[in-house]
Amino acid sequence: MKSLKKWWPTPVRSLFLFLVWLLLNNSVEFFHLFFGLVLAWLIPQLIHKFRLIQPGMKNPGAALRYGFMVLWDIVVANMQVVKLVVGPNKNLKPAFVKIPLDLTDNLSITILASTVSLTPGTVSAEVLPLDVGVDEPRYLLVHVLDLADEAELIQQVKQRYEAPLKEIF
Amino acid sequence: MSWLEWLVALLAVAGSLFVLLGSFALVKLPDFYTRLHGPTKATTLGLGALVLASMVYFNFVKGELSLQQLLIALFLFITAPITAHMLIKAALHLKLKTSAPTSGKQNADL
Amino acid sequence: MLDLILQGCFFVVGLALLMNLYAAIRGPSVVDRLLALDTMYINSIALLLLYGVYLGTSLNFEVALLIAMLGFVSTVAVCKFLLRGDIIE
Amino acid sequence: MIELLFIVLFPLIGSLVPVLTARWSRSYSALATALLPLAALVFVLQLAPAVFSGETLFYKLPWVEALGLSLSFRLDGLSLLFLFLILGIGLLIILYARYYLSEKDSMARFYGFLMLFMTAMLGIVLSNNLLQLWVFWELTSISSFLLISFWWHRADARLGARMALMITGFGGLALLAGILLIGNVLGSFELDVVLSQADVLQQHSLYPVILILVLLGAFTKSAQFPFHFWLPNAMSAPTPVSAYLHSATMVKAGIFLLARMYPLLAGSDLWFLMVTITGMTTLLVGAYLALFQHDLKGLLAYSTISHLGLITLLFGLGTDLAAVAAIFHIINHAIFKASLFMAAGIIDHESGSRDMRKLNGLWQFMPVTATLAMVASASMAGVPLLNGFLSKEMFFAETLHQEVLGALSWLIPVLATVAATLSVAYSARFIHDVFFNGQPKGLPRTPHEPPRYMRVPVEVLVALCILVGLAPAYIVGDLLAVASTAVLAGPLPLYSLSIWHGVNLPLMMSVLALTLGIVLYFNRKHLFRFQAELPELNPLQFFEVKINALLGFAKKWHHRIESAALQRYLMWMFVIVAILLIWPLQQMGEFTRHNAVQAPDTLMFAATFVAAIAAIATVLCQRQRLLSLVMISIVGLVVTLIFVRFSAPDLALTQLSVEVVTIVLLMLALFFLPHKISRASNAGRLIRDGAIASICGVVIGSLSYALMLEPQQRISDFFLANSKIGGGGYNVVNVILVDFRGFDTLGEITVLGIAALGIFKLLTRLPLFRSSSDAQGRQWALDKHPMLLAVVSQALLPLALLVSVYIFFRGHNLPGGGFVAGLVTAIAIILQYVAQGVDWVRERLTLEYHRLVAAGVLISTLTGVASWAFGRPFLTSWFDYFQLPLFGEIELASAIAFDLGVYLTVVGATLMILANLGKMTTEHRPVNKGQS
Amino acid sequence: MELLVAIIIGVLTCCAVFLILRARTFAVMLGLTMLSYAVNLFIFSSGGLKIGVGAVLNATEEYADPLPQALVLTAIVIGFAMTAFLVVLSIRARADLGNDHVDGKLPVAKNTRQGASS
Amino acid sequence: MNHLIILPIIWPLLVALLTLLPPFDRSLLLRRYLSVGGSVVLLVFSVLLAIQSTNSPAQLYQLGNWAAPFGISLLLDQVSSLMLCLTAVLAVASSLYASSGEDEGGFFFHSLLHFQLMGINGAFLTADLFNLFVFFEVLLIASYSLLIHGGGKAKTKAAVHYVILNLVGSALFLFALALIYGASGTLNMLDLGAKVATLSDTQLQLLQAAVALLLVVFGLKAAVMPLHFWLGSAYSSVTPAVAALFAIMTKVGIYSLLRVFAMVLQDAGFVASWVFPVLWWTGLLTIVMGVLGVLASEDLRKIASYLVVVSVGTLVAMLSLGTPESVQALLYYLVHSTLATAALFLLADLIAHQRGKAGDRLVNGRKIVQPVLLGSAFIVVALSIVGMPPFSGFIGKLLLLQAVPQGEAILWYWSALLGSSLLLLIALSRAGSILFWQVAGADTEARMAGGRRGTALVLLVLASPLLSLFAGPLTDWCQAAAVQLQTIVNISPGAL
Ligand code: NA
Ligand code: NA
Repeated sequence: MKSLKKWWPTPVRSLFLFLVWLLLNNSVEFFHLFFGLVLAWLIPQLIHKFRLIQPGMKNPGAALRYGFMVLWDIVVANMQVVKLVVGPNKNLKPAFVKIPLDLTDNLSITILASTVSLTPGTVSAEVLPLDVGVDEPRYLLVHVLDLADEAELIQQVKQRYEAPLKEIF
Repeated sequence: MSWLEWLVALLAVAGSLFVLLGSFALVKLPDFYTRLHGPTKATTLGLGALVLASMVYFNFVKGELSLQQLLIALFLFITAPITAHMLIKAALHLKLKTSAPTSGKQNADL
Repeated sequence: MLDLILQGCFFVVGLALLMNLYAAIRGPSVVDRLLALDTMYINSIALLLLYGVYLGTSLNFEVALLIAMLGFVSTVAVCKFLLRGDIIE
Repeated sequence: MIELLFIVLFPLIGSLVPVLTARWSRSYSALATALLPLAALVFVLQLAPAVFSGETLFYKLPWVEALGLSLSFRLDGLSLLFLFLILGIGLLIILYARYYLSEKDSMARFYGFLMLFMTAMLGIVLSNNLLQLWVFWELTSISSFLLISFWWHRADARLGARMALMITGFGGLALLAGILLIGNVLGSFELDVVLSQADVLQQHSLYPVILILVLLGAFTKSAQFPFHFWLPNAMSAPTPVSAYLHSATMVKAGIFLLARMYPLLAGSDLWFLMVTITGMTTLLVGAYLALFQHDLKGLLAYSTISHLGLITLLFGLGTDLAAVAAIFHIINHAIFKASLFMAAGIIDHESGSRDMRKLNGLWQFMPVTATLAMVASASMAGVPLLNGFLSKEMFFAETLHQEVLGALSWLIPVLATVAATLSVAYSARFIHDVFFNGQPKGLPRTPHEPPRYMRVPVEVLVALCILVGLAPAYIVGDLLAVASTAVLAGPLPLYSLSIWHGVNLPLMMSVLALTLGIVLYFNRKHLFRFQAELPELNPLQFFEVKINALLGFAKKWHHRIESAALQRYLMWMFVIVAILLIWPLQQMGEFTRHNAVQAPDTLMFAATFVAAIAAIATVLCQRQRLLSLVMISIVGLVVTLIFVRFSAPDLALTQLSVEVVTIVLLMLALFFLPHKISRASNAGRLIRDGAIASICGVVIGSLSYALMLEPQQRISDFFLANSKIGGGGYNVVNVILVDFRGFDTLGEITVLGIAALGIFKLLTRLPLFRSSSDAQGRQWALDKHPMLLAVVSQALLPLALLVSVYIFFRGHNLPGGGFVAGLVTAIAIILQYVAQGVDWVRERLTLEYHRLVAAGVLISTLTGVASWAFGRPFLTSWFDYFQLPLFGEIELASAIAFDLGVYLTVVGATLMILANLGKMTTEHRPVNKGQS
Repeated sequence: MELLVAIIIGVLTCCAVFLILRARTFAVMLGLTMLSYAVNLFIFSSGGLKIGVGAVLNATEEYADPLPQALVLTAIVIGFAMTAFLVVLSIRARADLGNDHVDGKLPVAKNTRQGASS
Repeated sequence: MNHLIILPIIWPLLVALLTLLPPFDRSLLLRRYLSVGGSVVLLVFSVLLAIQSTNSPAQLYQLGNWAAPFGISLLLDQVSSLMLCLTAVLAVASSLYASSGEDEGGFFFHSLLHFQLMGINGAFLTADLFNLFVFFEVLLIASYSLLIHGGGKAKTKAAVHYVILNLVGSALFLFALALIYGASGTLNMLDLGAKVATLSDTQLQLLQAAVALLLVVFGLKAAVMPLHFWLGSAYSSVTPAVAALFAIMTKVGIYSLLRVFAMVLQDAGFVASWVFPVLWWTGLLTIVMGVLGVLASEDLRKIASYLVVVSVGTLVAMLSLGTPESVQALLYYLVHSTLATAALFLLADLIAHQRGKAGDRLVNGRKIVQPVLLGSAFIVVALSIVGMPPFSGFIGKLLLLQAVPQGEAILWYWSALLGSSLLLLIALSRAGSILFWQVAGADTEARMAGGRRGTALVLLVLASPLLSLFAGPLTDWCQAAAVQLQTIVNISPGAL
């Protein structure tokens, strides 16, 4: 197990690359499978120095669930956006909202921020404070297109997205 | 036209309309921060629909294996939030004006 | 029929492109224009996808893929420029 | 007759002798120098009997046949005469100079140049080819320049030399034109061919032009009025030089040319008029001005001018006897003038001055030299029993036998007498003013006789003056006869070389001149006073002023035309393009419609509209730079889409990736450039530029339209047919790039590599100029590397690499290839730079980019070289299919190796450019905090 | 179609020439970049405009002229190298000469408030 | 298959690449050996090619083994081999001269030098118009980088102008190539030459538009009035070894004009009707501009730069006569003038270093330490350039003068040539007189031109008397080259 880790330090990433390679080639011929494996092994080796230290994925199943949920939310969110965009501007109640974060590692914060940006009327503007690794709690500053209730929004983000992310990583 | 083709057509039309919506938001909404929502969401979704349309068309209507489009979607879903993030960062840095009813400006230090 | 619908879609996306152009010209800020440009990149991808279906060829998907990748890089670079002046530091 | 060649060659080799013997004692060095010219003289003496017996000797060596230029020598009477003068006097000068030159002067340099000069003179007189004659002619100008400027630390020597060079150089060019025209008309430059065709030439419509050009050459060289002024200013040369150049050689080259061309050019009315009038004017002007010189050498210089005028005049008269007289005077003048110059040099050398106002009563100090000088100047004055008298007598006689000026012909003998009178007067001045006339005034040192051997040359020459004067027929009769035969190219006229012809008109003229001359000298005060009232004209100053005026003129116009304004140069360029293009376009008239025109559609309308608006917007906001960058990106995007639209995905890929890199680059540049600038151009210029730009746009647009409508008969069918079978790839565009036209691609990646190297060079030691805030004066944000961006970027890196591998391999058969793959890789790495910073990447990527570039190009090159091993031309491709278990059929192709080189080069070059630029800005970045 | 492409080429050329005639290096760079767009389209169009037919064998019935495409590719790369050099050169010029005027010195008088120090 | 033909391109490329790779990129000394040795080998190759091309028909080298006109062809004839030899001589002198310190003034000197050689040789050898463009770009980008070698404001300033003008030029070149391809359907020079007769009227008009653009492009490269403005500041600001190498750069433009108009399109009616007249008058005006520049120059390097312009005008006007005699004269004069101006650039540097602060400016300066060497070199070079015997210049000028056909042309050309000779004589004698003789200040220790510098100078200076001494065979050779150039097109590419 340990030697496998040594020779193949990033299995998830490799798997991901392997799949992408097959997607790119639209093919499951042996030739492409073989090359895909080689590349999936080689490329992470080549650039392993570029990797930021990140926590490994604890729960792949949760990750998958999270992905589909986000996709669904995107569709739903867009329906709302249609309404907001087509309707008169004066009905909009834009706002900047600070969402306190429990997440600490950069990867999960990034995923959370991305999710927030893709879903209902919110765009991640900033992760505050800027410096990584300080003790003070971090916030996600988001811009909301139409804010009904600030507390509810914060609650929704934390429950719907932050919680599963804590599960995953 | 087979029902698959109708599906393609439906996805294509929906996708196009979302794309249009995103651009429309760009033109219509009052300030930069609100405009940003259009392209980040509507356009991305529109593109997702078009990717589906394309995949349905090639894989089922034409019967060729074609999955590359997924990569396009993948890329977009990864990058669009970051683009939006960088844009809004820049806007905040430039202290772009918000429209009148925006609340919580103090949060953004505007 | 599908062709006709697709042509309609072209028209819609073309309209979106023109709106982007309008937004790019109107501004008022640089970031607004940059946003318009970025949207234009993404709309171009839409156009390419539609065009691929229309012609029944997948020759142009790589172009779309690259637009997705490279549009991102250039938009990010301009933002970085606005923030720091120096994009590589 | 190879001896003819030796006569020229020996002194040429001789020019090296003084350099090689520079370490010897001065006497030995001088002696060694004299040996080779002496040998040449021996050759001449050896050949002389044949010439005296009427033969003409030839020697020819081919040189440049294309020019009709050969080393072609001829020795006839005229050449012989000059050979004697050049070599004889030359040897005397070598002896004389040994004593004249001081310890400080470089003997090697002096003798070296002198020998060169002698070579040139010998070459002129021995030439049987007009071009060759010209070659040596110019050599005399050059070597005399070096001799005149021998004392280069003196401003007058430098300037005098340059003036002489300019005047004689001018004449040389005119002569060249004349000679070339002669060659054009007569079809040869060989003298023996040319000289016999006087009739042909003189009938030709170009004859007047030729005559004028040749005479310009002769007159400038022999210092004829109005080109005479260089000669007195060449007197700043050491005296041996003056003695040589201005008695027997340099100035005589002009006279020699007149004599040489006499059979070819003389005989026409134009010749009579031009040569006679020039000669007469020079004779008078020279004699008149000689009288007023206070400088001993100046007097001799003007006297030389005058005597050259006399000889010219004689040639102008055109009678056979006049020509004989001219040749006789050439001899006599050379002898007495050389001795006079040397005497003047002795006086200068021993007394320290040449100013006749200071030099008085030298008779007491140097009686021998004085005697010699007096005899020589008597000869110059034309006193009977001396050689000068004889030729002057002949001259007078000839002035009486001409009708050149028609009714005014009587003027010539009268003016000749006047000139002779002046000549007597200045000769008298030379004798009386220097050797008598009281005591010396303020000389630097007490004069005394020169060293024994310094006087020998003068003695020899003065002896000759007397001998010729007493027994002309015996001493020079034969020489004169053969020389005259050569000049006249026919039978000699009857003449007598006796010293007494009875009391006749010429004798009366001589007597009159002698008497009046003495009278004039003693009443010279009046004349001096008159002359003093005339405005002083210093030729040197005049020359300098004129040259400066010329330079000033050139500067003014040069700066007016070359304003160092790029905008103007570019404007010219575009205007020329427009002018040159409008013309063929206009000829085209209506565009012929061979090709089916495709109906435009909505998308294309939209694209046109977007591109046009974005392009115009780029122009309009070019002063808000970031905006214009955004606008031009839109243009780039539309262009990409157009490529897709018209079936060129490869182009779209490349265009797109290049554009991103360009934008990143421009943004890096923007950091250093002013972000916003004020309006710099006025309305007029904007309108003008707008007009030029519009015309260019219309012209190029129309051309492209015309081009698209042309029927296609292209070589492309070959590519389509051979791409798969010959190049092993389905993507024809890629196969063209890596195979059919792989050589272009090799060049292209080389360009990219060189650009990277050049950019690296540009960035070294860049004195940075940076702003700590943006255009609005806002401080930069503090967040250097936004966290979200950093995380996503590093996640994208493997993905991007995978995509580039994919694009690389599919290139041969589908759109893609090494170039795009390389750019994708590079951009992915650049993204790391943007997201994480230089230091972060540098820790993780320790590549020497220039090596990567070199390795890339090298791989591509070696792929090409490898085909030599198979006996095929460079870059011959190879591919084959292999059946492997499990894998199935696999294609291997040399094109892959080639494309790998392309890939590496692109990655290396792009990173070298961008990363170094980025690094540069980071290393020197000032601390942001604490700045106002 | 042909006319529209020709119009694009014409407009791009026109704008490019106008930009190239400006006094600042940045405008000239923009102009040259735009001129290279025009050039690329020009070369490309010299092969005739084909819709829906690539230069990939077996992918379509008919083929576009591949040679101009290959030429444009070479031209794009070379143009990129040249532009990159000019960009860095203009940075160098700004650093060495203190301004971004193409002649290395700002025209005297008139507007003294020019962006030498931005 | 004669692979020697491609070596003048590949060899410098390999040398340039090796200088960038270990161990050469670590050691300046090794780079110098490689660079100078590489140049000498290049000279050997070039001489071998010249010998090969003498008295034998022109040879084509088909890259990638694709037949003309589909693949790219290289064309070796006497003209191209002459140019190769000339370039190689300059390369030896330049690399040698630079090896005594100049190459330390910035990165990659030797690499760039050899890249430059590759570009120049490629331009001389290629028979494909687009490939010519590529090699133009290779030599240009290398020249940009060499231009800024050593740093300094003057170089930067000159480089901005030079680069921008040439970028516009490159764009025009591409327009022209597209027009040529669109009109004739080919890019191969020989093929184009053969096809001209078959073109329709419209195609001919398009070709003329291309030709008009090519005139501007080549004119810019050759520095023909009014496209010569870049030259003065560029050539006078570069380091000496680079300047010496640049002496060939304008000749690339001339060579291209020669190839396209005297060879490829010689039978096209429009060449005689308007191209040659345009070249004739601009050539003559270029002489005037160059002479004005020489007279207006205040330092020797500027003078040398404008001498280049003068020679360009002289050559371009001669080119427009289009006869074998004129091409013969042109070839000889081209070789002579290139070597002479290159020598003058090196000489100017040596003089400048020995005259203290005065440098090569025409003001009083310190006494020159090596008056014999530098003085003789100056005399030889100056006489050569003015066209006075006995050095190569006069042979060149005589050939030029004699090549002009009877008629009005004689009046103009002779006046221009002889007039310019006189004015150059005035300018150069003034310059020499000031530089060598107007001494002020104390003598000092100055940099001696020994070893490498001296050898490089002597190599170039000696060329002049040698060209003159062997003018007979050389002019015959040029004549054969001229005849060959003008008859190649009549031979179909397949027959070569
Ligand atoms: Na930086
Ligand atoms: Na006196």
